[in-house]
Amino acid sequence: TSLLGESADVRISGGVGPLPMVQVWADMYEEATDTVFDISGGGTGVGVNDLLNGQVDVAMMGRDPEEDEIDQGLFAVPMLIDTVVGTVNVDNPVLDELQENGLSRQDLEDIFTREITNWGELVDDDVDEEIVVYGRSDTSAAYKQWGDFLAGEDDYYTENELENLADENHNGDQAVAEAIGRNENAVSLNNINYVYELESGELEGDVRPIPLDIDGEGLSEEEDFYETRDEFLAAVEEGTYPAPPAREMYLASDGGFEGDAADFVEWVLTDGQEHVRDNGYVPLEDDRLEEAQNNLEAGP
Amino acid sequence: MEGSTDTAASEGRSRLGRRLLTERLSSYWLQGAGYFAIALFAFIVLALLYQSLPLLSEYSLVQVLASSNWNPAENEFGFLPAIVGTIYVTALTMVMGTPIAILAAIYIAEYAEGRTKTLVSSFIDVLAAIPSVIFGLVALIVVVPFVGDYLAPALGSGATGTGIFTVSLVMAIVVTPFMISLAVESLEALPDELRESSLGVGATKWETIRIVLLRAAGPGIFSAVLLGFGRVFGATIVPAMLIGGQTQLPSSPFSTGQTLPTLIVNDFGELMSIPLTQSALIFVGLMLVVIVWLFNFSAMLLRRWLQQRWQY
Amino acid sequence: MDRYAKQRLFGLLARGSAALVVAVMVLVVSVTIFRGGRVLLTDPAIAVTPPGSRYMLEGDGGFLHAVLGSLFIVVPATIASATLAVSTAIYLQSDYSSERFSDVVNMFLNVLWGTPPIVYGVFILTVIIAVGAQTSLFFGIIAIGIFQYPIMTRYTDEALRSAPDTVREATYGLGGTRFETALMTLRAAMPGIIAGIIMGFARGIGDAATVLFTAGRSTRMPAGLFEPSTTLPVLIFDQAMSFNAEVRSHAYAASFVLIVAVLGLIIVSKLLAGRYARFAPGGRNS
Amino acid sequence: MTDTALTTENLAVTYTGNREVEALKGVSLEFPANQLTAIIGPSGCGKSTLLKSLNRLHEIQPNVEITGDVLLRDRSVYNTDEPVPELRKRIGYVPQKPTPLPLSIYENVAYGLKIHGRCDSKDELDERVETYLRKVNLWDEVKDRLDAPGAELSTGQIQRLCLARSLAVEPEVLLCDEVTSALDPISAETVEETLADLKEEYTIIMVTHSMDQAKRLADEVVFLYLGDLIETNDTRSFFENPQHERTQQFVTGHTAVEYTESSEESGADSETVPAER
Amino acid sequence: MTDTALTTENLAVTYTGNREVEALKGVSLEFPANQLTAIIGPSGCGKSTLLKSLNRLHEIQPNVEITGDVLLRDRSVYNTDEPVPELRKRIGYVPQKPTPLPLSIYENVAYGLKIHGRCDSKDELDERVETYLRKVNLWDEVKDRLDAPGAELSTGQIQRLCLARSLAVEPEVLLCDEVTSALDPISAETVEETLADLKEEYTIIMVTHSMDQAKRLADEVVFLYLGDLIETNDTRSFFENPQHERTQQFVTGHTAVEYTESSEESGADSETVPAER
Ligand SMILES: Nc1ncnc2c1ncn2[C@@H]1O[C@H](COP(=O)(O)OP(=O)(O)OP(=O)(O)O)[C@@H](O)[C@H]1O
Ligand SMILES: Nc1ncnc2c1ncn2[C@@H]1O[C@H](COP(=O)(O)OP(=O)(O)OP(=O)(O)O)[C@@H](O)[C@H]1O
Ligand SMILES: [Mg+2]
Ligand SMILES: [Mg+2]
Repeated sequence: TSLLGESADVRISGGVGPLPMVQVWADMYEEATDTVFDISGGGTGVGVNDLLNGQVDVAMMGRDPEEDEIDQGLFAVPMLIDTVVGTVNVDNPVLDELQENGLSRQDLEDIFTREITNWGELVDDDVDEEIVVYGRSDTSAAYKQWGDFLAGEDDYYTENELENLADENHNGDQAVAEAIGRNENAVSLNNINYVYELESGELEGDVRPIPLDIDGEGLSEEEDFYETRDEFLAAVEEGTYPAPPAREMYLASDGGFEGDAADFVEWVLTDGQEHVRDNGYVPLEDDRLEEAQNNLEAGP
Repeated sequence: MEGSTDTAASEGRSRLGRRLLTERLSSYWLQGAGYFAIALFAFIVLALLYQSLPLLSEYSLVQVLASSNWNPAENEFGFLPAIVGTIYVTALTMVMGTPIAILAAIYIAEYAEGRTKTLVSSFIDVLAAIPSVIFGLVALIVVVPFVGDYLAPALGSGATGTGIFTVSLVMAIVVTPFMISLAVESLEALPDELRESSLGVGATKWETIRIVLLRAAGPGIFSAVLLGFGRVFGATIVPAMLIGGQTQLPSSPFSTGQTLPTLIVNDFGELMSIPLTQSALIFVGLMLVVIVWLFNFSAMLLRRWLQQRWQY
Repeated sequence: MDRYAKQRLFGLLARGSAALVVAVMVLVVSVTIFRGGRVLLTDPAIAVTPPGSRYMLEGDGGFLHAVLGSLFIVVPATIASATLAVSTAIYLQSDYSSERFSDVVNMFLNVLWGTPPIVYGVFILTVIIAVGAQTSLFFGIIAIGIFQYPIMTRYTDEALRSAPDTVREATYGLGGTRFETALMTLRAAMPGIIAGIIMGFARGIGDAATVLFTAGRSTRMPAGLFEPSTTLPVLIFDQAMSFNAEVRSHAYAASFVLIVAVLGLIIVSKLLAGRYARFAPGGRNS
Repeated sequence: MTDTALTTENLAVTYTGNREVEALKGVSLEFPANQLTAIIGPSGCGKSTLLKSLNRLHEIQPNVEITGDVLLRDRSVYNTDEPVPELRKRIGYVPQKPTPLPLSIYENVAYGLKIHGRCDSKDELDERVETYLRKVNLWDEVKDRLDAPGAELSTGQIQRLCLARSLAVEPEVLLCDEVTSALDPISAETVEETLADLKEEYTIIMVTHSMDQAKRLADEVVFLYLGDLIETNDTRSFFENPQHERTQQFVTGHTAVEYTESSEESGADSETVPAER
Repeated sequence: MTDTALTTENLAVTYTGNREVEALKGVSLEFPANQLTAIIGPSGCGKSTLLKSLNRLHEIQPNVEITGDVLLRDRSVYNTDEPVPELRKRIGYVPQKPTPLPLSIYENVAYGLKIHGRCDSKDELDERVETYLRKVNLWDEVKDRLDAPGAELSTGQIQRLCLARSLAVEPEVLLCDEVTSALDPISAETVEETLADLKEEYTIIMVTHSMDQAKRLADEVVFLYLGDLIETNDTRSFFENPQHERTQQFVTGHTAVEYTESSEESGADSETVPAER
């Protein structure tokens, strides 16, 4: 049943976050194996819904599966890591300081919860500029992860709490990036594709990452990997950059992958991982990858 | 000879039979089509109502309408922020758009002549036909920076440019051409005697327009404004692109926010697989239909009343 | 302020408002044409190239899928919806139904006309969920069709009402059946009907809210009636938010295509209406 | 020659719209075959109503009630199984306002033929169209542009086109409602000539407001007044020796003022006003 | 009594729309003060155009060109610094179709007073409204419903309301364009009576198509034909002894047929037709 092409062997739908990467994978796989794909976006919810209705074989998920969904038979394996980093304007009054010393999780928590409201308070400098905090709007998985990260271990801020605290919230990464790009005193969070130039992997736009001072003792050599995307991605992959704010994205099935879909997912978790980094995402860490492969094998 | 007329007659009869059959069949089809509008409306309302039941059985209507806490992941469904946002956007848009639309309509109907008139009205027709997503796109590079870099700072706000005010400004641009062409129509339908009567007792052109023509065309202009109102109220794409999508009670005209339609756009795709959220968002659709319906109904009554009052 | 100063002031305001509206229109169209035209001129192929595998990431390939998606959705939707709309409008005329019935139906049509497009999208989505189907070209057609239906019905109804009654009388007088008479009235009202249908077409091809959740937001070529697809407005909506300037530029190129299509439709409508107007009773003498 | 084509039996028509109007109050009449009968009377007296009720055309309006009957060659027009379209084919109607169908000139004439399936081949159709266009003296004027829209003809030509269109389905009776009133004097004359030719072959029933026209064309005259039949007679007796006072008033009044009426109708075209005097 | 209120000097008006129409071809006239002058002539001869050009009302239409001049008491209406509304206050106009403004009965009359700031207090306004409604014989009919929309009155009442509205601003000259032609005979008579009363105080210039009306009401008659002034004279001489052949034709033609014209206009209201005979 097809108007223009062959009918699909594997049908995928879901979130627009992971869509670009899955698209690339599918094309590669299609070339190698003649498996025909059919992919559409629309949102993670749409994908899961299609999946549970038996309309697609695989759902792409930009967020963790919800209880409700797992109860309905959803079985998800992680496929890659999407990375979020704190961002400021390129002309931020204390950018040099930030790049020198980074900010600790506590600093960021204080900023996003409005304990600290002036850039001058953060650094020993006579800067007197109010900090403007931009948040993301609802249903943003990245924002949720960010909340988990800010609160420290075993605790979290909900998106609502963060939204309430922010000066403004924006719908989507691009909107946030543009807002940051227009305000020297703004701080927010972005997916790294909105920070580094996709082609060159350099910092070229108006947005700069905030280096994360993990040990709270200033930015050590090891912690200073924000110059280029490749460096950064490597750090995420090694786990030097913590998760959260990095987070996993999933491929999901209704009660276990089957047939061509199973083969494809298996390929994603093996050979497919090698192509992740070229496209601005982070491959799964080795042990997490192994766990995922085992999970896939074992099924739900 | 006799035989040939016979066959001709019987052929004529069978042809007539065919025509009458066509007549009967077509009338069934047309009748079906005639009832389709009612059936469609009923079906839409029932389908939306049915799908809203899960939410309505969990929460009371007052609870969801009066709560400002929107957090689907935690099963908190407060529509108040989106409702307030919708009202905010609609009111601001109408405040900005209506006077301009009416004035421009007055220009076209009462001032412009000849080529200028043709030119301006065809410009406005074109403007009315441009898809709203294009307005959203152009606004992203024109209006957002303008509001964020000039207007908001000038008014002492630190807004970035996306938000309720920007949406209202763009929606005003989207709806004015509709309002204009309808208002022009009703102004032009007025008999010249009205103008002559008023001018003939020494009224100025403006007095004639304000006191006589605007009243006489009042019901028509009122409909035009209502139509614009309806379009702003249900506008989806422009707000989705420009409003910022934050489900909080807006604190100022420049702050980001959410309208009922953008709530659907922003949350449906991500969360529709969670049953209660799905129901909540479909309920938003139901609310939109019901409001439009109430609105149309009261508008009809009001219009009748105006027509009574301002007949000529 | 004396009366004459007021009159001058309001004259100026009226002129100013009209000038403002025209200026805005020139701005919008020229930004679209300039930005979109520039993109299309440097790489005209993107309008006729299928999207590559890295389309979402870096605009690899083009947006032929959205162009085709728009055509495959809006053309059938317009045809189906116009058929239904014209039939409804015929039924609402006095030959077929009482004044009361047509008043009632018109009231429902008004409500449908005012219903926000996103509601049609949600409605069709509930249908999709209920029947356990996937978003697809087919449901996009249904959603757009429903969206166009009240628009086209209202225009057709008005056109039929303003067709001269004498055409009816003449056709009946020749022994025409009710249906044959209705067809003749339809021809007499053709310019208005065409304007209405093209209006519906233009609204349909420009609308994103109805198809956002019904057609699928696919990033590939449309593969079949029950496969996901996308349309130009949805593409613009999606691409406008991309991090990649290259991808964002496609949104402008797509807008250019869309605006040219809509302007084209308006011109076609004027031409067609003119053609039929020659046949309308009193064509030359009116 | 004196057999009866159409008979009305106590025909009464009431419009039951907003306010009730008794347009015809029981009219019994006989229309002789192959003659031209003119119906005259002041405005609103029920002329058009009578004419339309003869082939049930009034039924296309809502809120009309009718009692009595009409007989076409002894068969009832109202109590019959015959489908109404078939009936109207036999009793044709030409409306007051010259109205081309939204078709080409050719198709206008061919329309009735086509719906009634009168012609099997294109050639036959062509031939018939020519025949009827000739019959109304229009052929020479339009033969080079048969594909042009009917609406592009002049009003007088359109009225003749309407006649041709009605004749083409070969009705037994032709009803004409003030067919010349919308025409300028010259066109009106041409149409009158056409009607004069046609009355040899057809039974024609014509409403007119012009006494002169009735005198010139009609064999019989029917005078209606406020829904009542006042008088009917052959034309000569009717005008020379009217039986009723009302008839006399009406007839003398109208013949005297004929020219002003047409001047009012042709509107701004004022040159004709005193010229005829 | 014989001083001149309004003078036209070689007044010519051309409509330059799609096709060029010379509606007035250079008309020089004097309208005596405190008299009623009737303008007559066939349809399209330029009566309305002349009337409107007297207070520049034609200017609300696009594509009109005017040459010559109009003098109001020796001051030019066209070459003046006076704003046009002030001028129109002095030369009032009542349109042909009875047109209430979309206001209440009271406000219709008060409209002119208000915009010209004639009245300082509500009481004064009330008083004036009453005065003018009495002047047109409407007061008794409407005094209990002054707040009702003007449009709720009958056509004849509306026409008198329009007169009152124009009179309220106290014009020196009143232009009336066929003010009775849209009225039924009884209303027309009432309005005529009103005009007859008013001509004592005002200079009235009235277009009419009824010779009888002109005879009854006018002091002077002006006859236009195709944009040219044919003849002007006092009423008695004009009708009894027309100087031009055209005038004679027109006058005799029209007086004879007066009743049919009104029957045409009142449409279905046919009872009046032969009754007058
Ligand atoms: N559809 C209708 N509804 C109500 N009343 C009607 C309708 N048609 C005609 N009438 C009334 O019926 C009466 C007769 O009308 P009819 O049209 O037959 O008159 P007529 O003699 O043809 O007049 P005319 O010479 O003006 O054409 C009139 O009083 C008219 O107002
Ligand atoms: N706005 C206009 N544009 C073009 N021509 C016009 C316009 N108004 C009037 N005319 C033409 O000017 C001529 C005079 O018109 P006017 O209305 O003055 O005649 P009238 O004597 O008042 O006729 P009636 O008795 O029918 O009212 C007519 O030929 C008319 O067609
Ligand atoms: Mg009639
Ligand atoms: Mg006039």
